[in-house]
Amino acid sequence: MARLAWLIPLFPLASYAVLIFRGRALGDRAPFVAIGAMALSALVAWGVFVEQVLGAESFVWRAAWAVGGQRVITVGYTVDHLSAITVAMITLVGGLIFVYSVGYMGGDPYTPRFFAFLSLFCAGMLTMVLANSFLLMLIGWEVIGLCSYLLIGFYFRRRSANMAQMKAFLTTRVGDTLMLIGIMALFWQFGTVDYHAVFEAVQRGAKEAAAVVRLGPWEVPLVTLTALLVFGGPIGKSGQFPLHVWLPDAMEGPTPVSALIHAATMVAAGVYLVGRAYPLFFYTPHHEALTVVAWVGTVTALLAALMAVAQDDIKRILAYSTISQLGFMMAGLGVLGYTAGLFHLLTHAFFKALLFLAAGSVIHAVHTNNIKEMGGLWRPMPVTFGTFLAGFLALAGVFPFSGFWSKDEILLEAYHHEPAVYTVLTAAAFLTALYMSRLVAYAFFGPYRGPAHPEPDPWLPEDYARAGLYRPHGYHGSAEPHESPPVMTVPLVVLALLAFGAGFVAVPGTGPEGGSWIHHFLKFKGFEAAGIQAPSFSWPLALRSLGVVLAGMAVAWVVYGLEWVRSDQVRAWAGPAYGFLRNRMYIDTLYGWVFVRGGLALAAGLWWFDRHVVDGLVNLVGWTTVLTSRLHRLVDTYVVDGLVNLVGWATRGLGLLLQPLQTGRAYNYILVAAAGLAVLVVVSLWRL
Amino acid sequence: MNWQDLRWLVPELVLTGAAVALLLADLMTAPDRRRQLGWFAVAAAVPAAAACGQLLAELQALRSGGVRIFADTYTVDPFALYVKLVALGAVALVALVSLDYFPGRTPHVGEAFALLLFAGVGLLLMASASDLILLLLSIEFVSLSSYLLAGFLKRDPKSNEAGVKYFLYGAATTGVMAYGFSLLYGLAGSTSLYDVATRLGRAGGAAYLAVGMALAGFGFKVSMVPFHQWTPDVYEGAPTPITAFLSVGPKAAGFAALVRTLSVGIPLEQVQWPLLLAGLSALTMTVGNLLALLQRNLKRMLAYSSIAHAGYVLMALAAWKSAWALPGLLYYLLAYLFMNLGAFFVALVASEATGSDEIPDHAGLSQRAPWVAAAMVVFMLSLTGIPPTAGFFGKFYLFAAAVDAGLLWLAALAVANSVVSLYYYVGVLRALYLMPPPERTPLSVSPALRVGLGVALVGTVAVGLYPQPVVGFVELARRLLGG
Amino acid sequence: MPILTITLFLPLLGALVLLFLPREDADRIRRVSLGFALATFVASLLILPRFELGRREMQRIEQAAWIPAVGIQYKVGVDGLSLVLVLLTTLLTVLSVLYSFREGHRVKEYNLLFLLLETGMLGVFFALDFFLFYVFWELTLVPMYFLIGIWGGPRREYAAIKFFLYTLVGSLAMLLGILLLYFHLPPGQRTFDVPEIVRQRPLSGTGLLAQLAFWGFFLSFAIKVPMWPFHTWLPDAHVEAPTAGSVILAAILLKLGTYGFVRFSLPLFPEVFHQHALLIAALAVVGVLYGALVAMAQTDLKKLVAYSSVNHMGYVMLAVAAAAHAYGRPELADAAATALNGATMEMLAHGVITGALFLVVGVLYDDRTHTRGVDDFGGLWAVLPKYGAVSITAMFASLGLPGLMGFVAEFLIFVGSFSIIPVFTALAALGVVITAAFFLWTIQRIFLGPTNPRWANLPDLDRREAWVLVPLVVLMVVFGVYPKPLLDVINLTSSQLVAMLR
Amino acid sequence: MNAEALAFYTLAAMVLAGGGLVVLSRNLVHAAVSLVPTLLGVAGLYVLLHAEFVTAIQILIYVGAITVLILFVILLTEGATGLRVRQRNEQVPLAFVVCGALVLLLWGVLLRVPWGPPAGPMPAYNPGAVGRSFLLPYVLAFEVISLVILASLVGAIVIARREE
Amino acid sequence: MIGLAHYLVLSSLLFGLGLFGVLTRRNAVAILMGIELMLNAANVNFVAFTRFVDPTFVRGHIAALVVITLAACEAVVGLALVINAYRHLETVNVDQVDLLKG
Repeated sequence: MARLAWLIPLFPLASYAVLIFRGRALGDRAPFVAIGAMALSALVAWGVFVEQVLGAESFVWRAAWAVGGQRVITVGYTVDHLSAITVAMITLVGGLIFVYSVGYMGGDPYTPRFFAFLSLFCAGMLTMVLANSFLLMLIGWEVIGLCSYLLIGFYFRRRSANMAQMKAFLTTRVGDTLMLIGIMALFWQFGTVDYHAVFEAVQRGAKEAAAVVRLGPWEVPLVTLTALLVFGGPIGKSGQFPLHVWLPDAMEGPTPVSALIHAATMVAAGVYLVGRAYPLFFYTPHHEALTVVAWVGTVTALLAALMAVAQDDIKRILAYSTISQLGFMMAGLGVLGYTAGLFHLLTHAFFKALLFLAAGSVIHAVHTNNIKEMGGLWRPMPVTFGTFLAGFLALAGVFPFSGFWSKDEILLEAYHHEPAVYTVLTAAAFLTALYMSRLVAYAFFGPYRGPAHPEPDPWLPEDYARAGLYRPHGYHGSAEPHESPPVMTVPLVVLALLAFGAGFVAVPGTGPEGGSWIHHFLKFKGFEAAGIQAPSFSWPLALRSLGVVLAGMAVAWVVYGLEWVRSDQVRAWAGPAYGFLRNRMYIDTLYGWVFVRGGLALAAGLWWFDRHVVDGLVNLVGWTTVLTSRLHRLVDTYVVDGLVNLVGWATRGLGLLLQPLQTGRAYNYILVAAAGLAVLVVVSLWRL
Repeated sequence: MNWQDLRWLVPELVLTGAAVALLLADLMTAPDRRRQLGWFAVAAAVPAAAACGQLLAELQALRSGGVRIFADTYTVDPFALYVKLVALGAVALVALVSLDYFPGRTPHVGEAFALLLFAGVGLLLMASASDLILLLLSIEFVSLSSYLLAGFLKRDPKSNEAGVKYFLYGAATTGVMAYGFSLLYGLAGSTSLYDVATRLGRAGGAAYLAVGMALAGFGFKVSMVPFHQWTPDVYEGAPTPITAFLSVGPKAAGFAALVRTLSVGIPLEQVQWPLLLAGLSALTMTVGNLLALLQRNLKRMLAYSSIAHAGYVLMALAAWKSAWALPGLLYYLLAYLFMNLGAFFVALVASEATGSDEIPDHAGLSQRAPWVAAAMVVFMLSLTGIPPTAGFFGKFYLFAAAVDAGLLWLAALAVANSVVSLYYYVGVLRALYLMPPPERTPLSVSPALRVGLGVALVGTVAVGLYPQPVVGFVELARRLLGG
Repeated sequence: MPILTITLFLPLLGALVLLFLPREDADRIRRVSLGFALATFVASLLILPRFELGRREMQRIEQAAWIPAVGIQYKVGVDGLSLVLVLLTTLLTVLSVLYSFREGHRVKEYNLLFLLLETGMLGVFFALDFFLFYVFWELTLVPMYFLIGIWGGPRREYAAIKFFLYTLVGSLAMLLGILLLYFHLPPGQRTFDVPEIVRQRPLSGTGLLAQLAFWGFFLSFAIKVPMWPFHTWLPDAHVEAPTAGSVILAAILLKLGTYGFVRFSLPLFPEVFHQHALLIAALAVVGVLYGALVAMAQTDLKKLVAYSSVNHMGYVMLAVAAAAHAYGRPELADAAATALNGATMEMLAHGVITGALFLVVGVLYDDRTHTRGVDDFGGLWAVLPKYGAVSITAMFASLGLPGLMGFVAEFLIFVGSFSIIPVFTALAALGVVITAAFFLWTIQRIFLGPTNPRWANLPDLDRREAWVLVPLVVLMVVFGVYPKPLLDVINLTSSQLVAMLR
Repeated sequence: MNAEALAFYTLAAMVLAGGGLVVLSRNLVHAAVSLVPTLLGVAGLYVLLHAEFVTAIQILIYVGAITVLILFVILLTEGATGLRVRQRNEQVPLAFVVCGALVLLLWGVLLRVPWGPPAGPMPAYNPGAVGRSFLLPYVLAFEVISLVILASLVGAIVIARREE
Repeated sequence: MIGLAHYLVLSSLLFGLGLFGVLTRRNAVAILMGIELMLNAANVNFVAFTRFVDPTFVRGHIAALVVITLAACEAVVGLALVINAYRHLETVNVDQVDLLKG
C-alpha cells in the first residue's frame, strides 16, 4: 500500500488540471470531480494509515531531481506513522469540507475555479506531508501558500480580500525566506537536504562540539541557528507571533477555505514541519532550539487568546483561537511533548474545522459575521448549534471531548519540563474558555439582534447579481435565520462526532503497557536514547485544568449570558486595555507603517536615485559645466541624453572649444599649422 | 642608365600616356561627346594595375624585395606596388563616378579627366620615390593637380574658394617641407633616403627640426593634426567625386611616402619618430572625432572623419616595432579606399536627389533607394569598425599593433574615439532609416554610379568577411626595401 | 552533416531570401521568415541526438581556416552550456517571429533584421574562436539598434543609440582584452582558438595586464548582463523596443553577458576573478535588491519587468561570483558546480519567464489597451480568464514559486552559493520577498479588484497569441517540476569549469 | 673683411631689405616690385656659392617670369588690391611671435650642429656637372618636371580662361 | 671667412620673413609672394649645402632647380585660381571668402 502513497497527492492534482482546463464546461458537475478525487486519495491514505497502524515498516522512495557536480538532490516520499496519520486526517477533513462546500458555494459562478484551487491545495498539502526532503517539502509548502493566496482572494473583486491575500502571502513569505536560508545552511553543512541524511548527520553531530557562528555579541551554535532559521517557516505559516498578523485577515476567504486551510491543515503545516524535523531541533545543545519553539508558542497562545476576547467578528474570533491553539501545539512540541503537540494538531483539525463550518452555516443563515448581530440561534438552527457546541467544548477542553485530552497532554508535558510555560498556557486555556463562551453566548442565546434586511455588499459584482446571490453571506431573500441544507449539516455532524471521540486514543490503557495508543503510535525515537520519559496521565493536573476551563466559562456566562455585569461596563472598566486588544495590540498598524509604507518609500527613493544619479551622472557633470548653456543651444538632431550625453555633451563640448579655430580663413589655418610645428619641434627637442 | 629600368615604370608610363592622349582626344571630340573620354580614363587604370601585378610577379620571380632604379632615386618594391594598386583603384572608381558628374557642370571634361590621371601619376610616383627631390616633386605634382581639380567647377563659388584655400595652404606647407628637406640634405649630404639613413649622424636636434618641417608636408597630405584644417573646407567645396578622390588617393600615397621616408630615411636612434607620431596620432583621431560630432553637412562630417581615420592609421607608425604595424596600415588603406569612397558615392547620390549635403535633408532615403541606403549602412558601420566589414578588420589590425607595441593607452584612446565616432556615423543611418521621407518617389541612380557603389560595397564586405588574401598581400608588402 | 553550421547560418540564408522578396507581399515575407525560424529550431533540435552526454568538453566541433595568417579560424562547437542556450534562442526566435505577425510597418526589414539577429546570437553561443565570437557579438548590436530605432516607442531613437553606445563601449574594451590575451601567447603559437587559449591560459596570475584584460572583459559582459550600476540602458531599451524586441533582448541578449562570464572570465582569469569575486558578488546583491525595489516603484509594466530582469540577472551573477570565489578550494567544488548549474538554469528560466512576461505585456498593450500603466487596469481576470491565468502563472514563476522553472534556478543558486559566500547569499535571498511583493502587487492592480469599465469587453487570447504563450508556460511547468534532464546537460559544463577552477 | 664677406653682407642686406618690403609694404605693387631685388640678391648668393647655372635659371624664371606674372595679376585684380584696401590681417602679433619663435628655433638648432669646414674649394665649375646629373640619376625628376609643367599649364589655362 | 652658418642664418631669416608674409597678408597674391620667399630660403640652403657638404655631385643644385620650377608652376596654378575666384567672388582677400568654415 505504501508504494502507492504517491497516488495520494496525485488525485487532487489531476482534478485540479481537469477543473482548470475543463471547469467551465463541467459547470455544476465540477465539484464532484474534486470530491471524487479526494475520495480516492482518502481511500489510499487510509489504506496506508491502517497499514501503518498494523505495524508496517516505514517506507521511503527517492528519485534524482537535480544535480550539482557529483551531488544529487532527490525528491521522493516517506511513509511513516507521522505522515500516514496526518494524510489520513487531511484527506478525511478535506473530503468533508469539500462536500460542505458544494452547499456553501452553490450557484457561485466561479465554483469550478474554487474547487480547482482547493484540489491544488490538497495536492500541495499532501505532497508537503509525504515529502522525503526539505526540497519537496518546500515545494508543497509554497504551493499551499499560493493556494491560500488564491483562495483568500477568491472574491477577487473585493479590495479587502485583495489586501488580505497579499498580506498573507508576503507575511508567510518572510518566514519562508528564513526557512529557505535555513535549508541553504543545511545543504552547506551536510551537502544534502534529504530528511534522513540530514537527521542522521545532526544526530551524529550532536556528539561532537557544535560549530559556532558569531552573531554580533553572541556565539550561536551553527546547528541551533540553522534550526531556528528553519523554524522561521513555521512561524510564518502557523501564524506564530510575530508573523501571526495575516491569519485573521485571511478570513476574507470563503468559510470552507477558512476551515480547511486556515484552521485544519495549512496552518498546521508549520507544526507538522517542526514535528517532522524534530531531530534537527532536539539535537541542538540542551535542546535550546526547542526551548525557543516552546516560548514562541506560549507567547503566541497567550496573546492570541487575549486578542480573541475583544473581537466581534465570529470568524476572526475563531481565527485568533486558531493562532492560540497553534501556539499550544508549538509549546507542546517545544517542551519535549512531541506526541502531545502532534496529537493536538490532529484533534484541533477536527474541532476547529467543525467550528468554522458551523460558523459558516451560521453566517449562511444570518448574513453577517458580527456576533453582536446574532443571538438566539439555538432555536432556528438546532443542528448547527449542537455541532458548534461540540466543537466549543472540544476547543475549550472539557472532559471528555477530544480537546481535553490533547490539551491536557500538552499542559502535562509543560508542567514536567517547563513550569513557566505551564502557568502561561493555563492562563491561555482560561481565556480560551472565556472567549469561546462569549461567542456562544452572543451567537446562540439571548434575543435575535440580526438586521431585518441586510445590505448587499458594496463590492457586489454584476455577475453575482445575475446569479441572484450575495456571497459570501448567501442571501436567500428571507431575513429569518434558518437551518442549512443537509449537504452542509451532514459533514458537521460527522466532524462533531470526531471532535467528541478523537480524543479517546489518548486514554490511558488504550496502548500497550498502560500507556495510551497515541503515545505508542506517535513517538520520537530520540527520547529513549536521551532517557526522556513521557509523563503519564495524572488526574490532579487534569482536574486542575478542567477547573480553570470551567472558571473561564463561568465568568463568560456571568457577563454575557446572565448579564449580571454588563459587558459595556466591563469595557469601560477595562478601558485602554480593551482598545489595545481590539486593535490587535497595534501590531498590524506598526507593520503597516514600517514595512509597507517604509518599503514603498524606499522603492520610490531608489527609483529617483536611479533616474537622477546612476543614469544622470553625466547630466550632473553637464549641468555643472559652463558649457551646458551653449550645448543646449547647439543640441541638434543627433543629441540624445543619458549616457549618450556623456559622450555627446562632454565630447561635443570639447569639439565646441575646437570649432572656433575652423574660421574658414586660410591664413588662420596656416598660423595654427606653424604654431603647431613650433610646439611639435620644441616638445620633441625637450624629450632629447 | 639602362633602358631596362624603364619597365619598372610601366604603370606610370601607361597612365601618363593615357593622360596626354586624353588631352589630344579632347581637342578632337565634339563637346557633347566628351563624356566618352571618361571611359578612357577608367580604362587607362586597368592596364596600369595589370602592369603593377605583373611587376609584383616579376619581383616574386626574382625573389627580390624590390629594385632601386635611377641611382636609388626610385624604388619599386611590393610595398610601393600595393600602394600603387590602391591609388589606381581610387583613380578608376572616381573616374567612373565622374562620368556623369563633370559633363553638364563644365565644358572641360577632357581636362578634368586628364588632371585626374596626372594626379594618379603623381600618386604612383609618391609611392616609389626614395629621394627627397623626387618626393618633393611627386608630392607637388599631386598637389598641383588636386588644387586645380578642387577648383575645377569655375562657376561654383564654393569650388573656387576650395581651390584657392587648398592652394594657399598647400603651397605654404610645401615651402616648409622644402625647407625641411633642404636641412635633411644638409645634414646628410645627400638626398637619397638610403644615404640619409646612413649619414644622418651628428645631427642631434637638427634632425628633429628637419623631420618636423618635413612632417608639415606629409601631414598636409594625410591631413594630420595640426596640418588638417584645410580638410573640411576643401572637402565641402570641391566637386564631390574629387573630394572622394582626395580622401583616399593622396592620403594613401601620402602615408606611403611618410612610411618610406621615416622607416628608410630616419633611423630610430636619431629621431624617436614613433613616439612623436604616437602623440600626433592621439591628437589627430581625437580632434577629428570631436569636430565630426558637430557637423550637419555630410561631406564635412566625412572630412573630419577622414582626419580621425588618419589618426587611427598613424597608430601603425606609432606602433612601428610591432610586426602588425605596417600590414595593419596597408590593410587599412585598402579598407578605407572602399568604405570611404562608398560613403562619398552615397553622398553623391543623396545630394543629386535632394540637392543638398545636409544630413537631415537625406531623411528617409531608405524608403526611396533601399539598396543605396543599405550600402550606406555597411559603409557607416565599416567606418565605425563594426564587423564583419573591412573597416572592422582594419581597426582590429591597428589596435592589435598598438597592443602588441605596448601602447595600451593609445589603443584605449582609439577605442574611446571609435565609440564617439559611432555616434555621428549612426546619426547618418538614423536620418536614412529612422526618419520619415519627405517624398516617396524612388531615386534613379546612374548605371556608372551603381557600378561604383557596387564595387565599393562588395569590396567593403568581401575584404571584411574574407581578409585572408589581402592579409597575405600586406604581409608580403610589408617588406619594404631598406625599411 | 555540419549541423551547427547549418543551424547557425539558416537564419542568415533566410534574411538573404527575404532580401529578394517584394516588400509589398507582407504575408509571404512573414510566412517565409517564420519558416526559416522554424527550420532553425528544428536544426538546433537535431543537435540533441548527436550530443554525447558523457563528454564534458566541447563537442561537434566544426572548423575551417579563415585568416590563417593571423591565427583566426572558423570554429564552432557546443557543450552543455551553449547547447541549452542555443535551444532557448531558436525557440524564442520562432515565438517572436510568430508574435510579430501583427507588425504591419516595414515588414520586410523587420523580419530580415530578426533573422540576422538570430544568426548573431547563435554565433555568440557557438563560436570557439575569439575573433569569430567578437564578430557575432557585435553583429547582434546592429539589428537590435534598428529594431528599437524603427519599430520602437516614442523615445525609440534615444533608447536605440543608448543601447548601441553602451554595448559598444563594453565590447571594444573586451576587444582589447582579447588582444592582450593573444599577444601573451608564445610568439610561435599565437591563435584566437578559445579552447587552446583556455588551455594555455596566458595572463594567469594577477599581474597588471591580467587585471586590465579581466576588467576589459568584465566591462563588456557587465554592461550586457546588465550588472548594477551598468543597467540604466536596460529600462529604456526595454520600454521602447517593440514587444518581440524586448523578448529577444531580455531572453537572449542579456544572457550573452552571463554566458561570457561563465565561458570566458571564469576559466581565463580565475585568479583575478577570485580576487574580485566578493566585490562582484556585492554588486550582484545590490542588483538583486535594488532591481526588485526599483521595480516596485514602477507604474509602467515594461519598466517593471525590465527591472525585475536586473534583479534576476543579479542572482546569476551571484552564483558566478560564488563559483569564482570557490577557486582553489576543491572541497567547495560541488557547491560551485551547483551554483553554476543554478546560474545556467536561471539564464534559461529568466529567458522563458521574462520572455513570457514581455509577451504578456505586449498582448495587452499592442493590440488591446495601448496603455501599460499598471494603475490603468483592474479586475481584468474576470474579463480575460485565459490571459489572466497565463500572466499570473508567468509572474509566479518569476517570483520563484516552486514547481515552476524559476524556483529550480533560484534554489540551486542559493544552496550552491550559500556554501561559498553565505552572507551575500542570505542577503540576496531577501530579494525573494521583495520580488514577491511587487509581483503580487502588480497582479492585484491588474487582474484583481473591481473591473475597470474601460476594459469591460476586451477579447481574450486569440489563437496566435495562445500559440506564442503556451509553449513557454509548458516549459516553465515541465522543467519546474522535473529539471533533471536539463541539469544533466548543464552539469557537464559546470563540472568541467569547476574542475578547471581547482 | 674680404671681398667675399663684403659681397655676402651686401647681398644679404639686399635680400632682407627686399623681403621686408615684400612682406610689409602697404602697396602690393611695391611689394611685388621689391621681389626683384630679393630674388636678384639670392641669385647673387648663388654666384658666391659657385652655382652659376642655378643663378641663370633663378634670374630667368623668377625675376623674368614669376615676378612679372605676379605684377600682372595684381594689376588685374586691382579692385581688391588697391591702396584703399587694408592689406594686413588681424593676426599680426601672433604671427610675429610664431615666426620669431621658429627663426630662433632654427638658429638655436642649426648653429649647434658641428658643420664641417667647406669641403675644399669647389671643383672648377662646369654646367656639365648639373647636366650630367640631370641626365643620369635625375632623369626621372627631369621628365616629371615637364609633366608637372604640362599639367599645371593645361589646368591653369582651363581655370583662368574667361568663359563666355 | 663666410661660413655655412652665415647662409643658414640668412636663409632662416628669409624663411621667417616669408612665413610672416604668408601669415599676415589678406591678399592671396601677397600670400603667394610670401611663399616664394620661403621657397627661396629653401633654395639658399640647398645651394649652400651643396657648396659646403656635397660639392662633387651637386644634388643641391638639382633640388634648387626643381624648386624653382615648382615655384613657377605654383605661381601659374595659384594665380589662375585666384583670377577665377576674383571673377566670381569679386575679391582676392582670403578673409572675405569664407563660405566654408566651422
